[in-house]
Amino acid sequence: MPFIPHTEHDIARMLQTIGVGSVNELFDEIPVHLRSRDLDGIQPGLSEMAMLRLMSERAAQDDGYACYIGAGAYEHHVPAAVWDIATRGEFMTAYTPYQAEASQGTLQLVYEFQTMMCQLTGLDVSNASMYDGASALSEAVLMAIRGNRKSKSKKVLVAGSLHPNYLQAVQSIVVHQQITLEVLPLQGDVLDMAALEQQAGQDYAALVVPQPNFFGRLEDVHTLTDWAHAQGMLVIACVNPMALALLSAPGEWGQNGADIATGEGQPFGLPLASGGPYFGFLTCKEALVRQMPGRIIGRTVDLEGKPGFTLTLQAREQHIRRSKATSNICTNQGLAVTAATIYLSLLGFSGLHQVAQSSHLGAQALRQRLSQLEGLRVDLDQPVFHEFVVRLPKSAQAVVAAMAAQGILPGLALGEFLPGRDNELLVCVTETKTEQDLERYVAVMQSVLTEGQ
Amino acid sequence: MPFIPHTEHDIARMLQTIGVGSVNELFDEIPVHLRSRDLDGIQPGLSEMAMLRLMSERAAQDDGYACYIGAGAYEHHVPAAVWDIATRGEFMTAYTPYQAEASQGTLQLVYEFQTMMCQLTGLDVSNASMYDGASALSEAVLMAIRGNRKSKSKKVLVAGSLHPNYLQAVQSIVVHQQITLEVLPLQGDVLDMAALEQQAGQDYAALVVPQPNFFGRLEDVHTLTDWAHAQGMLVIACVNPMALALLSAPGEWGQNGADIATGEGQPFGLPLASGGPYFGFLTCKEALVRQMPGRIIGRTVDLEGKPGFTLTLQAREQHIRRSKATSNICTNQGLAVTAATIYLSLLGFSGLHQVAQSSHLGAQALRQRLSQLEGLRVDLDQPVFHEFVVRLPKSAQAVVAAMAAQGILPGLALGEFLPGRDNELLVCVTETKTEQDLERYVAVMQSVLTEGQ
Amino acid sequence: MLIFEQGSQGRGASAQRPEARHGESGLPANLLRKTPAKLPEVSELQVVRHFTNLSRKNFSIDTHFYPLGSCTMKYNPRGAHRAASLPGFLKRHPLAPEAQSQGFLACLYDLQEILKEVTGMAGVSLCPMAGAQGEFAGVAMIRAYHDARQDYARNEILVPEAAHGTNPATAVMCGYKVREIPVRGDGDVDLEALKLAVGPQTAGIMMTNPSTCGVFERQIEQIAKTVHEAGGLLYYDGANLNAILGKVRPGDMGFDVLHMNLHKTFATPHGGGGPGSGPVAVGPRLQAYLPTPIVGREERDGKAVYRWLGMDDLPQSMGRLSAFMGNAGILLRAYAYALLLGKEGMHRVGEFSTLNANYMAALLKQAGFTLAYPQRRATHEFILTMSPELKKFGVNAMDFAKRLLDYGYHAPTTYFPLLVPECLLIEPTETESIDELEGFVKAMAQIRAEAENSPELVKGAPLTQPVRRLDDVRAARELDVNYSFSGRVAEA
Amino acid sequence: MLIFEQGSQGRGASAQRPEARHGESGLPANLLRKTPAKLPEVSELQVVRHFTNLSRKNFSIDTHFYPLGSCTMKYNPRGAHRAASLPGFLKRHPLAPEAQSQGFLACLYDLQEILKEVTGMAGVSLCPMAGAQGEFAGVAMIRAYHDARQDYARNEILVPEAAHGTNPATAVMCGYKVREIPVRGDGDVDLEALKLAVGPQTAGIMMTNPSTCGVFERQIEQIAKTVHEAGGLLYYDGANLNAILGKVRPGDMGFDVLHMNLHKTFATPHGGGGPGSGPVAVGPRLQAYLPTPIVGREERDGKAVYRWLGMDDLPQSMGRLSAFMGNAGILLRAYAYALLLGKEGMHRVGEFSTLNANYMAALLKQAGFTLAYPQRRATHEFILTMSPELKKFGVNAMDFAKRLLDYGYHAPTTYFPLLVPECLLIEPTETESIDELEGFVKAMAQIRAEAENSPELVKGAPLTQPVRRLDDVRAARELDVNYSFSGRVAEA
Ligand SMILES: Cc1ncc(COP(=O)(O)O)c(C=O)c1O
Ligand SMILES: Cc1ncc(COP(=O)(O)O)c(C=O)c1O
Repeated sequence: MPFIPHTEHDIARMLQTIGVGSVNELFDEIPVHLRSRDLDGIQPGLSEMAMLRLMSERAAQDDGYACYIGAGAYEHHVPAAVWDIATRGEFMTAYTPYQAEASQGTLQLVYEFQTMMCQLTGLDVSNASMYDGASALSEAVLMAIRGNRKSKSKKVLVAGSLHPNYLQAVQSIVVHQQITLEVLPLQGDVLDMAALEQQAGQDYAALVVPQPNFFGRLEDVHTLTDWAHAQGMLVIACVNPMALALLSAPGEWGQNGADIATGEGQPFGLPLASGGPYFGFLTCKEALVRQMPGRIIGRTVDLEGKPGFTLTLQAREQHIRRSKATSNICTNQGLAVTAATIYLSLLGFSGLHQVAQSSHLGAQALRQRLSQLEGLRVDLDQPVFHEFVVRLPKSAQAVVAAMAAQGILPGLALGEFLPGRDNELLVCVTETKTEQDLERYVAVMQSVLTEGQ
Repeated sequence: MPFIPHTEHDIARMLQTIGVGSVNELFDEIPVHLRSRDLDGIQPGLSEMAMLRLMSERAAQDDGYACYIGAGAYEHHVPAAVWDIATRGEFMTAYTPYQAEASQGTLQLVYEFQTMMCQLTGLDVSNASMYDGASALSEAVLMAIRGNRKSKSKKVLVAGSLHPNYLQAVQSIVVHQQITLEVLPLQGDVLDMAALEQQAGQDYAALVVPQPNFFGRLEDVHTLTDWAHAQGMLVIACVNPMALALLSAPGEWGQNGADIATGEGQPFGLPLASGGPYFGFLTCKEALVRQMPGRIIGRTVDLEGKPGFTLTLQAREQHIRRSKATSNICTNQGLAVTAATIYLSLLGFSGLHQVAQSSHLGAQALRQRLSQLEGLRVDLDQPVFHEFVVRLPKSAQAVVAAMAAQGILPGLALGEFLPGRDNELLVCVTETKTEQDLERYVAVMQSVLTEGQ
Repeated sequence: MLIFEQGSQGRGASAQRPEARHGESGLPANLLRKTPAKLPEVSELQVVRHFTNLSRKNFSIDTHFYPLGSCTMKYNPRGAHRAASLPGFLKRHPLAPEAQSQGFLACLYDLQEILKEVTGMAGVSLCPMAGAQGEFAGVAMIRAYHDARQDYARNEILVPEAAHGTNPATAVMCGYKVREIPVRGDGDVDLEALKLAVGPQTAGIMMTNPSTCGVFERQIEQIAKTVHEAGGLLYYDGANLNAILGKVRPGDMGFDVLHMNLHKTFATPHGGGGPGSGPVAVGPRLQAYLPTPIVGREERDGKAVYRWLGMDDLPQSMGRLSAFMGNAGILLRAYAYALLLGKEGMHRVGEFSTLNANYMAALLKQAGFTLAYPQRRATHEFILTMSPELKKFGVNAMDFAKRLLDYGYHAPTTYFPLLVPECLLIEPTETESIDELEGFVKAMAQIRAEAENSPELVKGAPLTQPVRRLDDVRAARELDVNYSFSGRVAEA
Repeated sequence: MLIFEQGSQGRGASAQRPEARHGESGLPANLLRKTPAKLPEVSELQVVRHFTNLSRKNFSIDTHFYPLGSCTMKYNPRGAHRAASLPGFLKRHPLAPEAQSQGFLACLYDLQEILKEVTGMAGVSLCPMAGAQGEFAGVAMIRAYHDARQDYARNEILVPEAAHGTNPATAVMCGYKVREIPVRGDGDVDLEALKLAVGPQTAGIMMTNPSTCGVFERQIEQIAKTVHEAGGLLYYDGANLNAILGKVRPGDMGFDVLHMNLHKTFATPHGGGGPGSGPVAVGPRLQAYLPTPIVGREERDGKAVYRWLGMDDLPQSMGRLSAFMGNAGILLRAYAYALLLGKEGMHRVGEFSTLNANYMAALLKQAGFTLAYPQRRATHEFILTMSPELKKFGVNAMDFAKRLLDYGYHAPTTYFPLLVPECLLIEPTETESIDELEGFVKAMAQIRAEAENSPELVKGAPLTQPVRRLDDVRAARELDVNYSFSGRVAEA
């Protein structure tokens, strides 16, 4: 019996102690007619060997591509030490640290994580993680609405340059609380400042600013922040944390800094892995701490005065406050945070800076070269972090398919997300791509484009 | 500086404390003209990312074959838990357990390992490992010569059915001590009993008996053991430990059992990995314990009477006895033993039995089917464990190359080891091969054979 | 010592720095970062040693018996972890084209089918990233259902008082009011109270069955009937599915929608807080509202082809819950686990988790402890109340919990559910052997003896952990949640 | 508790059992096993928990500063481990055809070239599986060399008295007599004694430089000249190569043959006892005798092709040392490490390991400890003699070693080399930071204070480990090396 240690002899002894004749008797409070028959839709069990064989075959089917897709999930090198340590049984198979004395490892680690995220975002308080970038942004919106003392509005302004999947997720998560998201129009893939001015004077709880935005482009975060603050809104920064090694920290935006920063933690040591587990991070100014959803770890002392770590401000959480909690979140993304904390410790700020810089320069180099291919259009004037849009002379989906046949996933076909942009490709370069890789990309792109002619 | 934590500031402080002006000054006892110039033959250092990229490309070059080669290294399923645990830092990055109190983990584990090997081989004492099967056999030979009180001979009889690489290794290792190996002739891939009788009455220290032998065939170990004992020889069993789940334990051989058992531990949880690290095991009767080379762990008590484990009988070892030691071995194969101990704990005897049985039946099935292919010759009458010889209508090397082109390494071309046997292939089947795998093997073999016609 | 206290300016794990790339930065000066973040400046060895040693301060399934009620801390098969860590899975981008994703999609499709089968439901979405998000998706679907019927008056979700905190919190996130239903002394819902509570305002009820009282709700059919007749729907909180896996299916009990905690029932590791995965399953009435994406299967040229179903395919969907596909890696682990168990293995989960709990309950009773529901069968978990011990020895449930740590056992869940005073909610799971169960009971009996003879010892526990009992009040009052770098030294 | 004491008859980790295969066994009854082996009968969780917990009883580099002299316990890069664990490497059969092995062979070839470069030698064989086997191969080559010249009178190997035990043990395994050469008070070999000792009977000398006294042998050139003129060859025991990597090459010092301990100098993990790897390198005179196999490289059609060189290519080879290719996986790790360090990194190993040792020596001297060779530079390691502490406080080197464990530091090597009384051989390695070095010195000073004020405390150490000091005499007298299954219970 896989994973069940009971021998015949054990079972007999246990039944006798309980005072029943069979295991089935233990279910006698369940109406008989409700009990399950065979689960015919399920195959017989496999040995670990057979299971791994099957899974290896499946995994191999999808393997072997050089990936230039970004769009919210980025291929960075993950140091070997990260997961060697994160998957130690003591980290991987522990529960939420409710018994603090038996969980000091996890608790101290999360305290260190919180500190790192505060440092990176330039804000005061971090929680222990949300599910992912999109759900974290949803919670940031809810938090801003609860926390904005200047506004009673349940409306939030969102830059139209936000990742479309994020917008969808926020929408589904906040809609039932009568919250409205107003999407701001774009001008050439960044926020249209003129359109923004038209919202002046209206009552919104917050403005959501992505940086870099979905198209890899940079928003004028300082102006936006100051504008929103002048209108009495809170500012929610939705950032790629890797970009923060180069770009202004949310706490540095404008005169007073963004109020809340959030985003997807995946670039910090988490494999692409089909979208998860990743983690959403969430930091804010001290004034908003009681609106924070999720767990927060605090440092305190034990009864001998020795420092130690524990869950704190639990009166915000569902297990204490139930229907009055700041969120329903319970399980978060602890192990992903463990990996990220190890990653950040290994890289340090200067390592992170080098990764971000190499990614940025790689993207610069590729878009430069692509701009020289006939028929491609790339906007070289506009600053990007490590991702950029290329306009192709034909359907991006077709180009993706043709390049995939040569082992390259050249980017995201934008038409799948944004109607009318069928010929556009969103391309990402990180430090994992060498000069030769970029040359090959250009060569394959060229061959694919000429092929069709 | 990879792996070196010194900052400029640290270095300055350290030099000052030491009282020198530069790091180079610390080398001033070395004659100047001896100091190295640049190491021009070595490339500049790589980042972990670049190194792993290079190594991945190299590894991928050799990947993707279904392997039917055995010949001393066997593909068995390695449970995921084995190396997840064995590679925990505390096991992997510890040294030899000289400080027993700080090494109880490794020490207890090896005590458990010793017990398991004694159980499997049916003998009294095990050491903590030798380098591999071949070097372990060499030490067994040396041990037998030292330990045989009835014989002063420095000659040892070796079955000609021993793995040819083992024979070579033993030869190079024992030759300098004026030891002679006499190789016994074969009759149809097993020991020629008649030829053996001709050695009767001569003075040999020991007889080496492989089981199964190099050809996968079974020797008549009981008769051989009794014969050798009658001649005053010690018996050294060189066994595949996986086969011991089915086959007579060395301690059960003949009237009194083999005196020493040795072999390659690789089948117990170690990947093929190009030949190592594996480990050689070595067990013997109690009477021979003081002749044992290498480390032995004993159970004892601490000063409060609590049980604990420690290196014992160290007076056999080089670090104590120096030129009078039983062997020069110091570092052994500890981590491989760690993996094997976890493997054996997971499998238990009945799991081991199932693995051995599945391998045996798989080999039976494949040789049965191959015997039906035209032009192939297989000796179905002779019992084998999980490996057998097939005689092809053409060069085995050519067949190997042709099948490799279709993703199958069909076995070992015997001609490379045994002159004159160019058309013979040594084929191994383990539990990792499914029915479909075997069908595919037969189909590809057939296509390769007909191709050439 | 914190990692921040170990660094030295300019130190770093330089093998982790990518090769330098040359070229001109295209970033405008005003958008550049002004002050570097103070991240650790340590060597690779320091990082490895620091976090390895931190890990050693944790209890975990891999090191300790961990009978934390409601959390199903069972063995997390290393094989499932290996499967999900195969390079082909780790390297796949979430937005990779479908043609390059057939292996991954096939796994997800198969998992959907398996989950339908074990729950007895008609449709599954794997998106929710934990139990609570599953609850959110489920209740949002209930809302979508009523809305689609223009039944806007339903503004209330019923929740038994024993419910987990996520239930009421979720209802509120979905815009509902929460009404609590009392639980009777025998652990079952007060059916009469429920009948009085339902009405045209009832959107639905959220229930856990077995409930968090560790008993099976015997009136489940009447409850379903009552709620359904009032026009409400039934939500099944699957946190306790382990108790009945393969024995009785939520769909057969009358539930309309549910979530599963794969990080409980399907043995995916809990990671010291997460990640989890909370797929939702629905009956036919709610199928149109499932969150997206879902994996669909088609036959093309006689071959199975898998593809994403998104908002175009499911226009009434309650929407998207994450940027991509939820906790994909956890789904792969759960799928691997399901493959390992297979059809026969599913039954055994319910059977042996129940056997273990009942055995422990029987032994503890024999040892003089007080079961909260002595007249009931235990399910996969059960409750002790330590009120007698508190009265007799002045030693409470938390003291027992802390002292258990000294004996090498993780504590059961304490003070949940709220309605049983001084409660310990104990869940051994099916993967623990009789020896561990007996060892735990022995420790409990010894602690009881200590409580009698030297209560201060127990009240001062733990004594053998990295820290003694921590000052939670100070933690909240003098909030220190972010290292200040002002030179103060912690000696953790 | 032993794993054998946790089982229950019939229990097992059944997910690890292969699918049943049907068919008829072809094994003759008389060759079948009669009694099953008593292996553990435990669940997968029990296995994982047992061995995880055992590991937690170890000190290791990943958890503790481990300045074990002569053992070079430096950081073992996880990246190198990852590289060697790539599926393509793990799955490759040792006898796979060369055409299907080019990736692996390329790595080995490159490693051979790197090792030649850092040692200054003409040829390398990667076969030996540890230092001691490297020594064996080396001395066997010396013998082959003399034999080939029919110089059969040479039957003696010289060994300085400070030598590691494997040196004399190896010489004997190669059929030589051993003659020890005294070492002077300043740690260098007694050159006059050496001159008297050499002669036509001298096959060679085995030396470690820096020696195990932690000093560089300054007369190495005279020694080489002396031995060479007598017709002997020089063997270099590379255990201490870390001290001089990139600074001075054994080949340039006049050595004819050497081994390296890759598990020391090239940072491959020591695994709690092994595996290691001990490649040998030789000057031109011994190249023909290198052990096989070796990897050769050819150009075919302008492309590099790698192939095994065996006995056919090297008919004078001293032979084969293992069934296959030695500890291949360790070689891959060492190669990965070499790639990470690169040319610049090699120099730094010698420099910073030497800097660390000299710094520690200086601090310990300041703290009042007695260096064995105070007038000498430390190399990558150095020796303290605790004779003054023994005289003053009655506390010996072993007591200090055991007490260090309580302070969270692994003990240095004790009582080796034998010629320094009460010695502690301390090797910090280059991968430890100044903080660890200072922490260790502080602990030593504190223990010294304890030795003065409460010597019994130190003599009774360790106090915080899983066991107190163990009874080694009993271990040897009442030999218990194999669990008896007779029902006795250990409570380890
Ligand atoms: C009964 C019950 N419901 C819901 C949940 C919430 O699940 P999750 O933590 O995965 O969000 C839990 C988990 O603790 C639970 O025990
Ligand atoms: C100086 C010296 N020589 C030789 C050896 C033997 O090396 P190995 O243990 O790898 O056989 C050692 C290892 O301890 C050593 O320190």
